[in-house]
Amino acid sequence: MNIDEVSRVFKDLKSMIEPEAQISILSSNRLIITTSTDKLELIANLLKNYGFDHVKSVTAIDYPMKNIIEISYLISSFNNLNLSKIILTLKTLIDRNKSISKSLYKVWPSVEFLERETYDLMGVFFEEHPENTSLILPEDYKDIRPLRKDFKLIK
Amino acid sequence: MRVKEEQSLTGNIYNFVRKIVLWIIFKTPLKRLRNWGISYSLWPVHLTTACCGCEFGASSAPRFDAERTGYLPFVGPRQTNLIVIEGSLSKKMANAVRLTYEQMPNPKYVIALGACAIDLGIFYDSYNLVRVDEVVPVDVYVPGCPPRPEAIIRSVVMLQRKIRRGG
Amino acid sequence: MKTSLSKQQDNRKEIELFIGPQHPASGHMRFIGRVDGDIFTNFIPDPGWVHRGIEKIAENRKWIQIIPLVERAAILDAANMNIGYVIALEKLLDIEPPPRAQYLRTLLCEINRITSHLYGFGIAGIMIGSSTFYMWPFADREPLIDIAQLITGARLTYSYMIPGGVRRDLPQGFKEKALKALKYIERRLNNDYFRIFFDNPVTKARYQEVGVLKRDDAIRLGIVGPNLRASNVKYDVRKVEPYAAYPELEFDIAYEKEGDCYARLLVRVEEIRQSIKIIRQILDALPQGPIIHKKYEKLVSLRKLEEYQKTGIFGLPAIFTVLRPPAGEVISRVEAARGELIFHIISTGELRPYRLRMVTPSFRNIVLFRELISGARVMDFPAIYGSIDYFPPESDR
Amino acid sequence: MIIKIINNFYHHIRAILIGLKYLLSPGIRITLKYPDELPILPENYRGMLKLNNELCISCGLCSQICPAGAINLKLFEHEQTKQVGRHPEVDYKRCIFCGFCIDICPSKALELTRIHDAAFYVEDELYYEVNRLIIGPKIDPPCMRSKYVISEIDEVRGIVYRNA
Repeated sequence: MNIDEVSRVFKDLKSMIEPEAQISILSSNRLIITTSTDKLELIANLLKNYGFDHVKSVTAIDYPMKNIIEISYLISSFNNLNLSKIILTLKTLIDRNKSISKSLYKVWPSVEFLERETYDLMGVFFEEHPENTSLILPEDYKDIRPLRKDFKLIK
Repeated sequence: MRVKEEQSLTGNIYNFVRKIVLWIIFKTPLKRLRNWGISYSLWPVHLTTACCGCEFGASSAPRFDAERTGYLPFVGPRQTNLIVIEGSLSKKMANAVRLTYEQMPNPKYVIALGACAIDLGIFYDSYNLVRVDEVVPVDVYVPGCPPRPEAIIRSVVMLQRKIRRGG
Repeated sequence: MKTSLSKQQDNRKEIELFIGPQHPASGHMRFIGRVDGDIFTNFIPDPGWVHRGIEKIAENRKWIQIIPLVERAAILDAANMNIGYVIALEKLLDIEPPPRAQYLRTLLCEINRITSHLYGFGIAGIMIGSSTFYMWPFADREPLIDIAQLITGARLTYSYMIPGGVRRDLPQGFKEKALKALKYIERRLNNDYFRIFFDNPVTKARYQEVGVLKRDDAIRLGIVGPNLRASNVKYDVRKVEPYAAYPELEFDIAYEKEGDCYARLLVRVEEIRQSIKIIRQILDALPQGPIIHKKYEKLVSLRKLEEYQKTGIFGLPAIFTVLRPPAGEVISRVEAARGELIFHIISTGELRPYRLRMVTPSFRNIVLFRELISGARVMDFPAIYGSIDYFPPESDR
Repeated sequence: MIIKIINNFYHHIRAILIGLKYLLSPGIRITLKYPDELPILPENYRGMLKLNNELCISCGLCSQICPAGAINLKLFEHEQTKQVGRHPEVDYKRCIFCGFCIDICPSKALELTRIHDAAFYVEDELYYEVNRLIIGPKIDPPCMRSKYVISEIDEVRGIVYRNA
């Protein structure tokens, strides 16, 4: 993928999503969009209409010092071969104590199990997700969710 | 065997017969015959707990063919007498293993396969694993990650020897 | 008798059917299905029985120690798990391995892809009751496993790739042995397998038009790997974002149009053929040169360097125990045997990663169980499960 | 319709014939009769470890790189040479046979043995102290009449075994 095409996609997206979100180029095939939680679904819909048709990963990263959890959706395309060379990161920051976010299930059904896993291992509750129940851990798991930084492994 | 004389002469025939039968089964060459029989009909239950199951599969496949030793993976716990714990055992699965073990008829044996089963191996600080020792008693330990199919057959041969020596 | 039966039918209720966790197939996994007659009205996969917490444990390990750790997610497919992580780590360290190392990596990945698909065939065969087709692929894996063992020194868990290159060069006389094994597997695949299984009317009756996944559904659900390509989506990471030596090699994307179970098997057959083609090209065009980045070559002890020049076994330099990649965020994607594997790694410049996210292909394919088996007959379940080639430890991590 | 039936019949017969062919030709078995035939693995197979304590420089790199935390260092004095050093002990309860310790050892004190088929009755036997590590793993062949074979890759049969 040459850099021209990425910058073309970048310009398209920039005109589309600003000023609700910020977009930046990370490298020749990486774009990052940062937005707030309540605008997430809006941006996601725009991206879907542009041609990004599935989610590859939902990564939640815990920053206890800043008291936030960062959720990144890695988004790409199967249909459009030009877009499939790009991995777009849709980032949002949520409060660590409340840890409630908006589910993107209505936009991309492929997030279903990824978000459920994030709920299970990181303890982020996704509103409007069809099934916010434990997936991997035992059903009666009561402890701190293991991927949080204050969950310490015993050596 | 010490059967008291008055017991054999007076009353409690049931107890007497029971003792005689137990003596015949457990203290005479019959016991050897029984152990010999068990040792060549080990039927492990199909309970593939984790990734060492690939090598468990390979050991039953044509290259190694563990069936030659009289060992055939089978489905239901009621028809089997051996559990092979293949690799790591998660907390969720430990319950299932214990249940399976309790459903199996006596005598029953356990082989712990791989570092994860013996002492959690590379996952030594994992939050979701338990040692096999804490769940069921283990007869033979096989190191490796995963152990080679040869080692699996060796563990079966060793278990047979243990059974023939008197379990 | 008749009346009672019909009465029963009138008050017919749905029955809840639990399958597993005691080994429904390759590894354990539980399914909760609702059955009406012999048709599943609802089917819920319940994974997590092999969860070991690799993502959390990785935060507690040094960078180099994670190489064997991520392999344990799918030891059938260790080389592809390995290369995904190593590529991510190399992006952080900003180094590029020499061409010979790239070719060797590709070689091992393709061998591993073949063995992994053969394993999948074996499981698919035993699930629909064809025990011959369990035995044959499992036996035919062995020559290829022996080949991989010659390169790496282990049967399944290779830990072969390290940042900057690979650990060992090829042993002497490797090419002849590898070509023999390829010829063997090619003959078996093209003649014997088709005769006994793929062309067999029994197989076709079980697999054709069962568990159809349409193209739009596959994209909507984010399916990956052979399952996606069987639904007529030509997406292969090896073409989309070529890594290792793939840009220089010639191969086609295997795909089918129907999207049923049979198509999913045929895609794998075609992938094995393409892998054989790739391995042949690699063996012919293997470039000479070092197998490790020159930055690390100087860092090993003299004794080890001598050994490296003599036998081609490169020792790890001591700096690997205190490897500190600069802070940053990287994503790597590779095509593992079961589909696209993603590593998303956050580094803060410490001895250990801050967060390692590993999205395995089986985890993304898990939704297929619900989508394909809801509405299918009970005895289609083994056929569909076998054709998905699902590996629970890979999914649960 | 009739063509389909004939076609199906043909494929059934073909499947049976190919099955019979492999059933009846005894030359194509690839089974390694394990307890009787012991395989000799290729050089550099990553089996159990052996320590050459005279070469060990007590750097501790092996213990630092071990991904499973299976190597501990212990102060050890050799009986004859009276050499003192912190030498590694291997805990096979955890060892995953990745071979990192051998590759990182700067003085080649740790070496590979090709022993791979160990199994133990007692858990404590899996812990190899320095003394046992110097001697190396002593694993008896599983039965008295075992012979050693080398496996080779063959074009026709897949794998053949040759007496060593």
